[in-house]
This record gives sequence, structure tokens and C-alpha cells, in this order.
Amino acid sequence: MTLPHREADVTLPKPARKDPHVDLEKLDAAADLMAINMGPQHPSTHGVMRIKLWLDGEMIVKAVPYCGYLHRGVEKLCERLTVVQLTPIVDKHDYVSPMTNEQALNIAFERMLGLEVPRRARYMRTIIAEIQRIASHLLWLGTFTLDIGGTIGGGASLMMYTFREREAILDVFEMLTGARFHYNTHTVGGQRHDVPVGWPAAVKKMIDAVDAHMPEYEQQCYGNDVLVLRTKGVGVIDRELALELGLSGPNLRASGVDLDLRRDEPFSAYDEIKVNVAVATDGDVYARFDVRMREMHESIRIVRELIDSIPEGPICSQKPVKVPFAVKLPAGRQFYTAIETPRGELGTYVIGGGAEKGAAPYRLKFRPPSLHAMSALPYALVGHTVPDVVAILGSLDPILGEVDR
Amino acid sequence: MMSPLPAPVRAALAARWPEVFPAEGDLDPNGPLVPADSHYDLAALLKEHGYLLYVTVVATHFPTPEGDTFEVATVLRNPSTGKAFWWRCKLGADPVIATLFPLFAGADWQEREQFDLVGVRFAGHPDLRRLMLPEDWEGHPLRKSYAIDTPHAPWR
Amino acid sequence: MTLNPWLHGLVYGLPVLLGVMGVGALASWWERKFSARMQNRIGVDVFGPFGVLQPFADALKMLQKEDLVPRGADKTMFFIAPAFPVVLCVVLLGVVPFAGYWDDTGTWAPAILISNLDIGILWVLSVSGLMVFPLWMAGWASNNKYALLAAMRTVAQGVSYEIPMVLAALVPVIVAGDLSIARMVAWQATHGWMVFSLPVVGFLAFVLFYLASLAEANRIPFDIPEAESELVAGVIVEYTGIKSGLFILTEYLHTFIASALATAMFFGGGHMPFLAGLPAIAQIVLSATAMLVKTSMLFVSIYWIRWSWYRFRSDQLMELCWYYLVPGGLVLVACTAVSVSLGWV
Amino acid sequence: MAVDESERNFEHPLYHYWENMPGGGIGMTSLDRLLMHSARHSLWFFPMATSCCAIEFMTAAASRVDMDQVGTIIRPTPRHCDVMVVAGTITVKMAPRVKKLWDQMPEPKWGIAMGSCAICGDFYRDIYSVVPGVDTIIPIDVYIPGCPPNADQVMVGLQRLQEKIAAQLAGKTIDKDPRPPNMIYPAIGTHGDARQTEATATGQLEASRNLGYGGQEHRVPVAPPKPPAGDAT
Repeated sequence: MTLPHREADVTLPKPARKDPHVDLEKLDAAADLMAINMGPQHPSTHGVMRIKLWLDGEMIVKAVPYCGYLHRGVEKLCERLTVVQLTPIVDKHDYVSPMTNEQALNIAFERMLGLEVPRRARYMRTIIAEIQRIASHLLWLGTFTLDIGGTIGGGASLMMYTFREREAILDVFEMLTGARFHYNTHTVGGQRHDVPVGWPAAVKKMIDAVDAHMPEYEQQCYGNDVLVLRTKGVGVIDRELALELGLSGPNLRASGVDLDLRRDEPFSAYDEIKVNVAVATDGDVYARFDVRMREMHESIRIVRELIDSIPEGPICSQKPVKVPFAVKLPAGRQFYTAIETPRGELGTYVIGGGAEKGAAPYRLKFRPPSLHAMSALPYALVGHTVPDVVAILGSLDPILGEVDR
Repeated sequence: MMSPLPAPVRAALAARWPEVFPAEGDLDPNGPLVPADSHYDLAALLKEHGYLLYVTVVATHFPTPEGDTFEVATVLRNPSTGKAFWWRCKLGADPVIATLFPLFAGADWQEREQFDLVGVRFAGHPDLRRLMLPEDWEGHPLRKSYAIDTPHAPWR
Repeated sequence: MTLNPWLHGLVYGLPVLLGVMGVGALASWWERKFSARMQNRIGVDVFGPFGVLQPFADALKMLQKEDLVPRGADKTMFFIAPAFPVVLCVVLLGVVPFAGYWDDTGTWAPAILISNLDIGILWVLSVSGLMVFPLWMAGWASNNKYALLAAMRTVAQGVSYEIPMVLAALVPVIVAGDLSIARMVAWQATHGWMVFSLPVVGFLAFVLFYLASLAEANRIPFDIPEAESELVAGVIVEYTGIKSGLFILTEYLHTFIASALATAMFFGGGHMPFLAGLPAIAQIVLSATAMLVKTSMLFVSIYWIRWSWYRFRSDQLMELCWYYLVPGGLVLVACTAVSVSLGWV
Repeated sequence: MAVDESERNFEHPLYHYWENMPGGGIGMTSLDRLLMHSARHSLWFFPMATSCCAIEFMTAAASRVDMDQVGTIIRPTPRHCDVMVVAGTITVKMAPRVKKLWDQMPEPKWGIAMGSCAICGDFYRDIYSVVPGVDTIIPIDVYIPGCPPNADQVMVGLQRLQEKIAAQLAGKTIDKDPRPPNMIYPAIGTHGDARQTEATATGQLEASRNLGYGGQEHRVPVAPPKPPAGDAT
């Protein structure tokens, strides 16, 4: 091994695909491009991100996204908190689906330590994850149509309807955990809060309400010619590019890759049930929209299937869940694992044996699906017009808390 | 989770790097340690064998009494089987490693992030700028020598 | 009856102007209530009974706001641009007959009408064609790229949709054989409303006129010039206080006027059956009510569409205009001309 | 960052014209009351929505709570708005933008800090890239604590703001709202304090700015932080 080697030693081949780092100087000088800045505070950037667009008329010649306006240094913070203290921190990453964030982190620790999770807790986790997926996709649907339909227009109406269902879901979570938004209910080895009396009935009632309203949404979206016109053939990400970029979840499945970690690397109780994976092949905005809508149906089915069969038993395999030093990570052990969240593969790379006598991780790296989705923007935007920017961005569904961490 | 490599991939790797990937037995559960020179070639070989999905890259700072060392772990996933694989490269005090951008477009932003936060440079990267922090920021926050509350004007 | 022109303006103009301003203010309250009901909400509810004073609160608040002119803006243009659309809207109103009655000779005479122009339709079309200029001025003078993009879209859209609008307006002109809106209403009072008297073609012409008016008034699904989700707030992105308020008021006025014009041209204006024989005053009051009801129904439908549809992309909008509406309008005009010359109408 | 924020008693020229009109002073009181009522019933919000609190802010605008009842509209451009709602963590990279957007809003304007991240940075307050409280860069009138606050609490904060506006426009002097208890003050003072003014005056806020135009950005060298005068922290 020769260390260190220098930049000059490295000669790499040119990538075969079109490079988005196009030098504008080499373009036709008479093109007279206009640079326009979307963000960091823009109604349709889903948080604080910025895209710099070079426009020829309204046609996008080059797009450069910038992120980091919400960089809160969480990975640094994680290095000085113990494993048990980390759960409420990761709630704030993907703030649209906090439950799956907690789950990803704790499943990573459990798999690293080889801890067994009781069956009851695994069932609860599965149900929670699927309800959270519905809530997250509902919010996505609302904001997506808000982007296409306008904040003063039909999109706003649909957003209000989706929030009606989302409120019902948050009520169910509040019943379970006592919190409305950031739950802190998962822990290493299981759950903190047991199923309260009447919770399954409440979940069934909520699921019935959501299922009853699904045709309403489908009629407003599939049945709306303007939405179909705006989304078909726009923002195409082909299969190869999607894989190279590391897209995951609905974005990847919309590009024709049949990969779902719920089925391929089962966590919680997904090994006991069958998950029908929704796949589309076009890779455009419509395909991503379609995949998410079908996933909501699938989630409703899974919740219905599991809610009556929650087994009896303990909810956590670890005894003192509230002692911060209860769990220690083996020093020097490195481990990567991932679960499927509503946005895709949320991975956690852990190196054990850090501060607090080994109870804190030495290094914790999250693999956020939204960051990969955002890195598709320079490829997907070029050649489209300004109105397509919001449609493409909305269809990729990035959550900036997760992108920037 | 590290899952066993399929036999053809294992054979190809063993033929190329016999000291890292022995033909028999388990691999290092922490991820096999590959020479930094072979980083790009290994990724290219894995991509040929179906590891098409770029998952992530993780750089870590290990301060030692002899001087700083760095480790860069790269994770790839095979979309047809859904199984992930990762390997590590050890770097010295002046960390430079080949970029994977020609193979995987997603490496662009991931490597920029690791450059920003840890300070590992990726040779051959077309646009190696800071991703998260302002471009005039000093230091790399995820190095162990960087205090979490490092002063920054005017707030602390 | 000939009055002093100044007195004429005062007697007829002021009530109409104030009434329409009131309608504009009321429309903004009503739209907020209407959209709220569509969205399971309550809507404005605190200021005044059912929140009906909310538009006045907004207007008074806007009056108090600081007046900012962005650095690098064209100050003169930036200042005068908000005044123009209001003036144009009021000018448009001058030729719309708001009521009518059967006079002694048995013809339908217009009543609440500021000026019975012989070329009313031409006036309306040309003035509403001018409407793009203040928006372009505002967009250009703001020194803001979003405003500039919005202004470019406004001009492209306004100029394009002018053509189907003219073609749709030609249908009643050919049928009634007159360019005056008041006499067009009189024709409809004797021969039946335009949408019915000319089977199918009359209705299609109305639909064409309605779509073109939606686009001219920048309403969803044709509201790409103000497209909040991509262009933040369109041409008014840099305007503060009452200046932005004037633009917002103009949108309501323009929509209202478009509805009133469509009513006058296709739905018989103030005409309603069973009026003949009543005293003139009663006829005027009843026909003004009829006009208001018809206009309001069109107005409501515009907002119904607004709060349930999504918006087109700019190129799709142009495609719709040049590929479908303009040829369709030409066919309609040809059909009308043929049926009139064959004496079918 | 060019606007001097110390002058918060903005008076519209309308008042001036009215007073100089013959007999204008008679209507002054009733005009005042009218304007006061209209201003507090027509608060248009500019959502400075960065993170989790933004979702709860959307919930406050959605049908269960319906912020529109009291006449608030959410407008995406600062030029039309009266109240800036800072919902979420503000980072060092974002802070100059927040300040700029605040400066772009026309007077009279008010600020709401929603959520503990905006108020004091919450558990991120020690991290290198986080601003420990948005009140270090813009004046804040109402604090809504919570992580995130419920939608109902947003309405309570809105009512508190309406009370303050009524008092402010009626000419009463109102005390600045303090930060909620146990929300730690940063080493640098909040907006209006001497040390914060000094930091602004010496261009340190300017220094942390990143224009980031593809490598040709305008860079200002970072000045070392000045030791606080006469303060041990």
C-alpha cells in the first residue's frame, strides 16, 4: 500500500453519460442566458434549498442545486450522545416520517449488536411504519398538487383534504405515544410505549376513513387532464441513471427497478407478510406519482392485515430502556444497514466505540434518500421549462431536514 | 448488512486481490480493507458484476499518536438481489482517493459532502466544492480535532 | 334625454363605479368564504359579521404599509403601472348595459348604461387588449427576474387569447348584425338568448368566449402569469402595500367584467321574460337583478374552476390556443355566417 | 443588512397628510382606531419555514385550525407580508438570507419565532453551524415555544401578537417579550443589545455570508470574533 498518493497520479476515464457540469463559456455566446435563483426561500422548494437555473427563454440550459441551508451538524452531535439518547435526535431528520427514522437507527444498532426484538414490538413497528408511510405520502400528495395547482387554486384544496386524513393519523400516533409530531417511541431492543386500550380499533377506524377518501384523491389526480398533461414525459430519469445516482424508494421503482428493502432485506415483521411492490417503468413525474399512490393502497392493506394479529408478549428485550449507558457498541466494529422509509433506503453506517465509555458511536453516517433524490436534479431539469421545475422537484419528494441533517 | 458475495464475484475478486479476498472463508465483517490504489478498479469490477446501485460513501477520521489516518468506506448494492456490499480504504494524513464519479453519477454529491465534512479529497472529481457549509468555512467539522462548538462569528 | 356630459358622468358613472368597487371588495370576501367551504374550513369569520368587513381591513392595512421601491427599479413606470389596470377596468364598464326595459314602441331599451357606444364590442376588445401593458410595465419596471418572466408570459398569453376572444365575439355580432352591446341585448330580447337562438354554435361560441376570458383575466387553469408556486407572485412580486392591492382588486374587477360581458352577449343581458306591461321602474329593477344574478353565476363558476383545477404549463397554454381555440373559432364564425346568410337564424 | 433596525416606530405619511388637512385632527382618534383594527385583523404571514415547525405551521393553516378565520393569508413574497414567522432551525448559512428577507418586508412588520429551534437553537444550539436563536439577527415580538408547537399554540401566539399590535398602534409603550424560561441566552445578546449591534456594525454578519456563485463568489475574510466587553461568558 502506497500512502499517500497524489491527485496527479490518478487518471480516470471520462463518464459515458452527459456530464451536468457543463461549462457555460463553451456554449454559444449569443445564447444570452438568464440566470435565475430559486430559493433558498421559495414557496415550492419544500424547505430551504436553492436551485440556480440558467435559462434560454424559459428553457433550462443548466441547473445547479445548492443545499446545506439546514445543516445542523447532527452527525457531530451523535458522536457525543449515547445510543439510547439518539432516538429523539433523528426524529428531526425526515420530519415528515419521524417514526421510520427512529426505526432505521434502532434497527441498525440491534443488528449490529445481534439483539433480538420481541415479536410484539416487531408487529407494532411494522404497523407504525406503514401508517407513517400513508401520512408521509399524503403530505407529499398535498404539496405536490400544491406545486402543480398553485397555492391559490385546486392544489390548495387537495392539500386541505390530505391534511384532514393526516390529522387523523397524527391523532392515532398521539394516542400511542403521547406526542403529536416527534415521538421518541422506538428504542434499542423494542418499543417504549405499549399498545393502549382501544388503539387497534382507533387505527381501524382511521384506516377506513383514509381508504374511503382514496377514490376522491384518485379522481382529483388521475381524472384531472391538466395534471396528467403536466406530468407525463416530464423529468425522465432512466433506469441506469437512477441506479447510478443511488435513488431509492418510489423514485427508483418509478424508473423500473424492482427493489424494495421491505421485501429484499426484511426488517421488523416484513418477513412474515407479503409486500406487493409497485413498479413503473417510465421514470417520469407521472410514474413517480403513480407509484406513490399505489403504495398508499398497499400500506392500507398491510395495516388492515396486521392490526388484528398483534401477538402478546413483551415489547422490549432490553430491561432498563431509560438508562443512557444501557447499550454499548463494540469498539472498532463497522456496520452498514438500511431500511425502507417512505422516501427510500435510509441507511445507517455505524462505527462503534466512541465517547461516553463506548456508549456513543464513534462515527454515525446517515444515508439519506432525499440527498440522492436531490442530486438527480441537474440531470432531470435540463431541457425543461420553469413550471416543470416545481413538478419534478415535487415528484422527487426531498425533505430538506434529511438532505442537510 | 454484509451478505456473502455470489460465487462468480468472489472468484473474480480473489483472482485480482488474493490477499484481501481469499477464495475461501468469511470476509472481514467490518468490510474488507482494500488498498487505496485499487479503490476505483474494485468499484468498476463490482459494477460489472451487477452492483449497480450506488449507496453511499463514508469517510472517517482516526487520530493516532503517529498522525492522522482516514478510512473511506463505500457501499454498493445489487438491485437484482437487493444485497449490499461495502469495503474500506485506509488513507494517510493527507487523504486523497480516486473519485467514483465516472462510474456512478451519485458519487458527485456524496463525495462533495465527505470532502466538506471530513476533508478527504477525491481526485478526478469534476466539481469538488463544499456541499453543506458556506464556501468560506474553515475546517472540516467531522474531524475529531474539530470542537463541536468551534467559534464562528458572530454567534459564538 | 340629453344631459350635460359632466352631469351624465356623475349621475350614471359614480353609482356604477362605486357599485363595482363594492362588488370587487365583496368578491374577495366571498371568494375566501367560498374556497374555505370547498376545503372544509370556515374562512374569514372574525372581522365583521361572517368576516364580511375583511376586504376593508385588508385595504386599510395596505394603505398603512410602507411604500418600497426596489433598488434598480424604473421609478416612474413602477409608480404608474398599478393605476392603469383599474382605469382600464372602469373604462370597460362604460359600455356594459346593466338593465333595460320595454319602451313605448315595444323595443328593448338599455337603462343603466354610461355610454351607448355604436362600436361597443370593438371598444371592449381593444381596451381589454390594452390590459397587458400595465402588467408588462409592472414586470419590467420591478427589476426582478420573476416579475420579468411573468410579464413575458402575460404578454404572450394576452396577445394569443385575444384572437379566440375576438372570434367568439364575432358570432353574436354577425347574428345580431350590430356592434353595439346594448342593441345586441335588444336583439336577444326579441329573438331569444344567443346561446339558444343559434343552436350548438351559440353555445360553443359562449364556451370559447368564456375560456378566452379566463385566460385574459389570468384565472386558473390559465393563471401562469401569476403562478405563485413557480414565480412567487408574478408581476406583483415587488409591489408593497396598496399598489399590490390595486393589482389584486383589478383581478376581481376584470373577472367580474368578463362575466358581465359574457352575460350581455350570450345570455340576454338584463332581459328576462314576463317583464312586458310592468311599470318602467319595476322593469329596470327586475332586469338589473336578473343581470346581476346571471353575472354572479358565471362569476361563481370561474371561482369554482379556480379552486378545483390545476394550472397548465406555458407551452401547453399556447398549444391549446393556437391548435384548438383559434381554428375552432374560425369554424364557428364560418358556421354562423353560413347560417345567417341562409336565413336559418 | 443595510437597514437600521433601531427605528421601529415607523409612521406612515398618511398620518402626516391627514393631520395637515383642515380639520384633520378631529378625525385622528377614530382614524387611529380604524387603522389599528384593520391592521391587527389582516396579518399576512411570510413563512420563513425551514424545518419541522413548517409542517405544523401548514397544519395551522389547514382545515382543523384554519388560520384564515382571523384574516391571515400566507404569501410567498416578503413584500406583501406583515409578519415573518420563523419556523425552524436557522443555520449560519441561512442567517444572512433571513436578515435580507426581513429587510425586504415593508414596515410596519412583526416577527414570530415558532419552535424552540428558532427561539434558542434547542439541542442544536452548541453546534458549529446553528444560530442560537433567531432573535440574535431580527427583532422578535412573540415567542411560541414547543418542539414543534401545536397548531393551536400558533393561534395563541397570533392572539398575543394581535394584542401587542393593538397596544403598539394605540401609542402605548410595550415591553419586549422575553425569551421563554429555560431557553438559554447565547453569548451574544439578542437583537438590540449593545453587543449584537456591535457585531452587526463591524460587518461580522456580512462576513458569514455565502453567495456561492459557482466558484466565483464574493468572499469576505472572516474577522475573528471580538471578545465581549465586560462579560465573562
